[in-house]
Amino acid sequence: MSVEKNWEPKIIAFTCNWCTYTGADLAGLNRMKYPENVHLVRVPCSSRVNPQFILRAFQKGCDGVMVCGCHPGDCHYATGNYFTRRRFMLMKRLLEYNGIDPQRFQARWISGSEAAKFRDTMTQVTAQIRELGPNSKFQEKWYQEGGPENE
Amino acid sequence: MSRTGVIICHCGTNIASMVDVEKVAEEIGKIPGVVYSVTNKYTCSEPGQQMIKDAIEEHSLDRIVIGACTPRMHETTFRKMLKGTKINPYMLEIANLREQCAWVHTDKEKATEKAISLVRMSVAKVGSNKPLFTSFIPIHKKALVIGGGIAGIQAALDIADAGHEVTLVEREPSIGGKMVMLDKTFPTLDCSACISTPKMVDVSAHPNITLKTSCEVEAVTGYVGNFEVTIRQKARYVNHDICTGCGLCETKCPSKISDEFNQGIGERKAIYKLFPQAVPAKPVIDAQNCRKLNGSAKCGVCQIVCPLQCIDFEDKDQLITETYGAIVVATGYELIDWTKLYGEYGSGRYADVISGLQFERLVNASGPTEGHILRPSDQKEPKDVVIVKCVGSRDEKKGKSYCSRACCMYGAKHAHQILEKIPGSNVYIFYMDVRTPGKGYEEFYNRTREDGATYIRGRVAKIYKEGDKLICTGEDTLIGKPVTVKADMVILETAMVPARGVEEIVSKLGISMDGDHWVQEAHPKLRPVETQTAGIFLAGTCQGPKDIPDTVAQASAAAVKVCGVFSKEQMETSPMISRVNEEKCCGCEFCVKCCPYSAIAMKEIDGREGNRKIKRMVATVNSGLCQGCGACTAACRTGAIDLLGYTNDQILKEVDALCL
Amino acid sequence: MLRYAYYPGCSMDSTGATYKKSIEFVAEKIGLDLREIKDWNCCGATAAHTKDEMMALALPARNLALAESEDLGLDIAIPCAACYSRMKYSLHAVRTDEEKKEQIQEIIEMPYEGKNDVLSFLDIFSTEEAMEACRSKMVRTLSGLKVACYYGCLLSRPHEVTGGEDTENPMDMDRIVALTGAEPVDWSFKTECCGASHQVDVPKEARPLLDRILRNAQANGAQAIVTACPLCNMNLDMRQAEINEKMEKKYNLPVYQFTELLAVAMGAGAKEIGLHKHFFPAFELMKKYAKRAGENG
Amino acid sequence: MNDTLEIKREAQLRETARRLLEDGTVGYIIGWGTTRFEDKTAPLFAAKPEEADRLVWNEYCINSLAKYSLDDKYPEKKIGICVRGCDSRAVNRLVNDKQIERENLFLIGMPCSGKENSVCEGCSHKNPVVYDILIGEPVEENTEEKASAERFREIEEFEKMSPDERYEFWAKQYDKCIRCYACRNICPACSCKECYADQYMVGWQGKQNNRAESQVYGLTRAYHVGDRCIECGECERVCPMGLPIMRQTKKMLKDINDLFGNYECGVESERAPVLGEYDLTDRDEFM
Amino acid sequence: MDDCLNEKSGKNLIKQITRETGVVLHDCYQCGKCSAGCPMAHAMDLMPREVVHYMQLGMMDEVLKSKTIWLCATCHTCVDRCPNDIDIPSLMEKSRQEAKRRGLVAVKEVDRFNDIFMENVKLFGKSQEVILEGLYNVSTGHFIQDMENVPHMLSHKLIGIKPVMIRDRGAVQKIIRKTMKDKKKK
Repeated sequence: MSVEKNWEPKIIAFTCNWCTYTGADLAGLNRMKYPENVHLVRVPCSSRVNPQFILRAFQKGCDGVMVCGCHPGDCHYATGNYFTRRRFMLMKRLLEYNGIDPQRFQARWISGSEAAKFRDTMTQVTAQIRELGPNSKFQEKWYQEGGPENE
Repeated sequence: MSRTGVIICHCGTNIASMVDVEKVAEEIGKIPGVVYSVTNKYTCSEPGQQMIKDAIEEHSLDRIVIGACTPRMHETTFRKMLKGTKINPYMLEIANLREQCAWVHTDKEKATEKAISLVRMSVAKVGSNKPLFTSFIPIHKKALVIGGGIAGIQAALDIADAGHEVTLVEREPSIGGKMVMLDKTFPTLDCSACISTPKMVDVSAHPNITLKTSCEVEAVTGYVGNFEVTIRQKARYVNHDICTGCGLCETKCPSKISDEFNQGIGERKAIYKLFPQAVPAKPVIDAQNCRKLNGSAKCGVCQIVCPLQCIDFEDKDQLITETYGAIVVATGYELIDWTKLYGEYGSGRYADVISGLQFERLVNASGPTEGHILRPSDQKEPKDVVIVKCVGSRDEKKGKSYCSRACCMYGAKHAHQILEKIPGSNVYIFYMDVRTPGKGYEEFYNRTREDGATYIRGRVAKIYKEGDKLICTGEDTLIGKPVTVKADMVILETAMVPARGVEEIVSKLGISMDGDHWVQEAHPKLRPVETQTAGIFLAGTCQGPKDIPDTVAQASAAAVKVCGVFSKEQMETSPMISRVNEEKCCGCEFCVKCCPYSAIAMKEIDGREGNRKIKRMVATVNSGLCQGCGACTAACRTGAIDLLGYTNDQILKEVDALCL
Repeated sequence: MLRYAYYPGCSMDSTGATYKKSIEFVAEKIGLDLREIKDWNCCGATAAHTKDEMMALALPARNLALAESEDLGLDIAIPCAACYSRMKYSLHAVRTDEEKKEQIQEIIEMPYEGKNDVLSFLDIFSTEEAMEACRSKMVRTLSGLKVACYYGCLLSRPHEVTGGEDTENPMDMDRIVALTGAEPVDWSFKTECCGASHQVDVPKEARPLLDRILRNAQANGAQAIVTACPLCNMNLDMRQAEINEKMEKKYNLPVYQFTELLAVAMGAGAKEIGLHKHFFPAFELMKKYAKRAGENG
Repeated sequence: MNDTLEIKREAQLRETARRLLEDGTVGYIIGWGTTRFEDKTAPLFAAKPEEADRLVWNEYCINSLAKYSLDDKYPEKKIGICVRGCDSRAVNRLVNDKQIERENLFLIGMPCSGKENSVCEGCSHKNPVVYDILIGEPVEENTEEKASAERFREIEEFEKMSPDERYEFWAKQYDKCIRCYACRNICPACSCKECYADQYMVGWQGKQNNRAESQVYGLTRAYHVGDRCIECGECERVCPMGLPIMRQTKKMLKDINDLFGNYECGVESERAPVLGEYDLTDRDEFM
Repeated sequence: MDDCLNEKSGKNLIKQITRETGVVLHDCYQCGKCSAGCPMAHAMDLMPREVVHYMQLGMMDEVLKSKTIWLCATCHTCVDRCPNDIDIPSLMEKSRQEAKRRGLVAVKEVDRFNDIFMENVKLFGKSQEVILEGLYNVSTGHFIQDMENVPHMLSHKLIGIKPVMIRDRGAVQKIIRKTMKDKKKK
């Protein structure tokens, strides 16, 4: 697949309302700058994120996917992110096993006060994915644009 | 087809300076189903809100998307606004164009592109929104306090003073707990009984407080506002309705038993009051040790001497069930049983090696020695006393890994009391660290050293007897040499551990404990008196070791929390909670395992299999308990359990919309 | 059935000779069947583990493997605390550490699975069966004789290895000795170290260890000390006179093995079990207290 | 296979089955029966005592039988099921997932020294882990070394490839997939009333038959059963297109073992799947 | 600036020792219960607690030079009572072996005794008390030590002059050779 001109990575981040989403708001309040490529989906808790959402995001054309929540021990719902941790440690490995580059799916703990960490993480992840180029793996667009004939 | 209205807010220039809001409105207006797409200078202002209300009427909108500041700022504002319209308040989504777009980006073109994406995601999501309705739970304005120590007493009094009914349950025959056993309290050295017994009397006299001693919680069901609690009133064998507490029975009773209130120093009778100032000031019979009740003799002397015929040997346990709106757990602590753990300190073989609580009784004017410090073995006044701190605390191998927090201070207090009461005495305190974080605490520690206490930094390795002396060996780690003290008496300042039976209470209440069995608070910093279960609060040492000031403070805090619950007639529950699709649910119970609030239970429903009617199990969510985290939804492989407001469908739509 | 594989240990042939005699006497009386392991070797005692951990595990393991190869399914009885401790270490390693097990097997060039237990003589005598057998064979009583039962460090520590009872105040020997009518005193140095080989290599520094033990025993009213190990016994017995002389003390505490007390109570003659062979005179005290059972005074 | 021993076992099985049917202990028995091919057997439902003799026991008894019990969750009488090691773990799996009640089943334990099936090579439980009656003597288990060496050998080798090579491999595989869902239907860890893939209200899974949709299905299936897989290999055996499906689930299992300690599903009936629990000390790599 | 704590050279050795013994040094909070209960503490130049502290700080030279590591009687009283389960005897053991390798034997007598003991075992398969004592006295120059007890022993046949040996001395020698060879390789 040829790289489109003016291609910009599309990154989706599932963020918990109490920590990372708040941290992102704080980054805004402090006028911190990070790339426009990151789009947040607000969920109550990182444990709300069904690993199937990740597959869907890749399928529909995201170049990078993130799941962010409170640090373990700080979950607003006490134990949610312990489940998150288990689920995505496994999912991440399964994705990599199926050929997804490790950088394309990442999970991070970012608290409500870690605006700088939020900015740095998003900047860094965007750069990594820009480096990797557009993702075609798992993407249905690949089919719509001709499928196997592309190869 | 849905009719979505979209309002893109300028937020003054906050958004408009970095995002081409007009372009956003224009682009969004092209999405099928969006019938109204405009911009507004200040959407959250009164005119802004009015504009939305008007648009709803004018364009027959059935859902709204607002591109503005973070939803954490004005989501509630706009939901309130929608309450006055024909649209359900939950038919609203907010795209975060300020904090997560305009403020953090520098390229206007790209920021505008991103803003379009964000609003498109919200438009996609709102398309799947469903009207949600808050439900109301009636609040039963009566509180249950479990445990009648100083924490329970304080909490009960505070709640009662606020005008609510309280039931205080205590398993012992009297309230008072550990505090009433103490002689003096640090650092002010006021008499413990003098400050705690008036509170006990207040409890018994308070019109809003029902005191239930010799009672235990048997079962708890329900949820905040509506806990059904069954309480077991243990047989007392004395009719407290008639008894005047004259005490005649007690003097005549022939059975003598080791006195637990005095920590085994001294004896009590089988019919007894826990201590002289007990509340209620009426005796009970200890069935295990009563000659008549345990069948070892005919006896019945108490029955014969009682002038009012209060003794009832036929008395039975009774179960009482009542409804409470909130529960305060104040089950307290006890001291670790060092005799089972520390062979090097003699495993309890030496009578003069005693615990701190035993010393409190020895030095207490109402104790077995009437306040004279006499060593238990021969009733002689000790001249050289060794105090050993951290026995069972900070000892991962034999005891507990944590610091018990109060021992440094009461160790200093014991030293002070000995030096004051026994002229010419010497006190040696073996310590590892002296921890005095509290008002006036460091000063008190200094004073104890001025009094003449010798502090030796090191743990005692062994205590043994030679003649009538107890030889204590330790290392003074500051000089790096082993030291030996010949003592007449040794006081071990032992670790606090949760009161016996806390495990049962915790499981009955459906709350959790930490690894050391202290009751788990909802959040260590921000919700220290709450539990994971709404309506159940914590007071005092059941949550972790603490001293009296902290205990009382936490008890009052718990009382305020209870009053908070009681401040409304009904409680509104968030409608954004999990819901089970019973048709799809296969009953695997996987969601139950993931729920931090025990909000999911299994229930039996009618079903069909082929042409047979059968009963099958499905999950069901308790709306009083569910807090809407959604952990269950990601655990459900079928997708039978879903989180209202953040449904699988809604989130997938958002994902899809981003990728258009 | 009181049948065990038997590892006597090197001391049994020399300084432990009196211990050996009393064991033989008591074993005969109560039908204790001890089958000596063929061609056993030194366990390495306190020296091997200062050289190398694997050596200290392999030396005892050879004996245990020999016992296992005879395939009698018998637990191994050990009269010496030091040997017992070393054997327990080997057994513990083989049972809990697969890697070490393989290494040990490779070094001793024998299979060894750690099937059988390693037991001290206190373990053996404190079983219900042995206690009952002893009780039925008592013909004398040592009533009135106050003794301090000294266990030493190696029988009880470290707890994970020995799995023994209380490491500070064990009671097995006290219970066994009480069978003879003698009265074990409550004292506090039951498991304190006697210095072991340090009594040979750094005697001046090690003497206070013996002094403390003797002192506490005497202070708590003991007239004699009872041990369950040839090494502890030798240290307390052979060096008591030396302590009295060099540290200016006046200890008068004959030192017996617990099996000697049992033997006397079962009717053994003093010569028969070698009571006169003790360094510190032990015969007179025993003579004073040993009475025919049922005899008054 | 030791023929005489297994022939004897077959006779014992028939005898036991007849007795169980005669005395009414069970309503019917699910076992294996002959087909018109000599080297194939098919599941057999024997409801009458005289049908007991149609049960066979040989190296072609490959089909997993446990899941048939789901078709009759509320039986009037107990269902007799022949269980090998893997089948017994399947039963535990279904019981743990509350899909069947153990009391409704009568398990006829069949010690199994391996079938004409490659998955049997590194089998760690040849003897049933749970049963009501055991037919004949237990067989010797594989050594732990052998079982564990075999278990993830393929996965480890596969992991050595580059991401692109791995993607290429799987993409080719999923191009073959016809989404017949046979792998799901046979799997004892798949027990939903309505599989996510069959739902149309929430668009979890597109219905088109193309690479991307098949990949989503493949990974979702692996994730769904990963912490419940009993390693029977039925998914792979029934796949008409020959996809190496076990390699996905085994990858999940391997990671679970690496991350959360030794884990074998269905061996203990009480143990919850690892994703239904957590440990405060779990590794944290999302810092 | 040799005294800088952060430049102490013992860190690698300490890492190796803690790995081999499984001791978690930072668990120790220096309460001194070990030293207080140690029967040999009175003769030690470093308290057992101090040995742990030196190791926490990376100051291994001080430990290796100390008498303490040689005086430890391995009675395990310290670890039995330790609130943090620090296996001090094992630390002493490993330090002793390392000290010997570096020729830093602070208490020669202890080392001599152990050497002679093992020589003895190597030779006969069993230990021979009289030979052991004799050789030890000769090698250390303490000729008369314990000699007052010898006549008693001889007269009561508590000791014999003829050594008692095991048959398969080769087996024992092999064990010692194999394990010591291992030692040198490291």
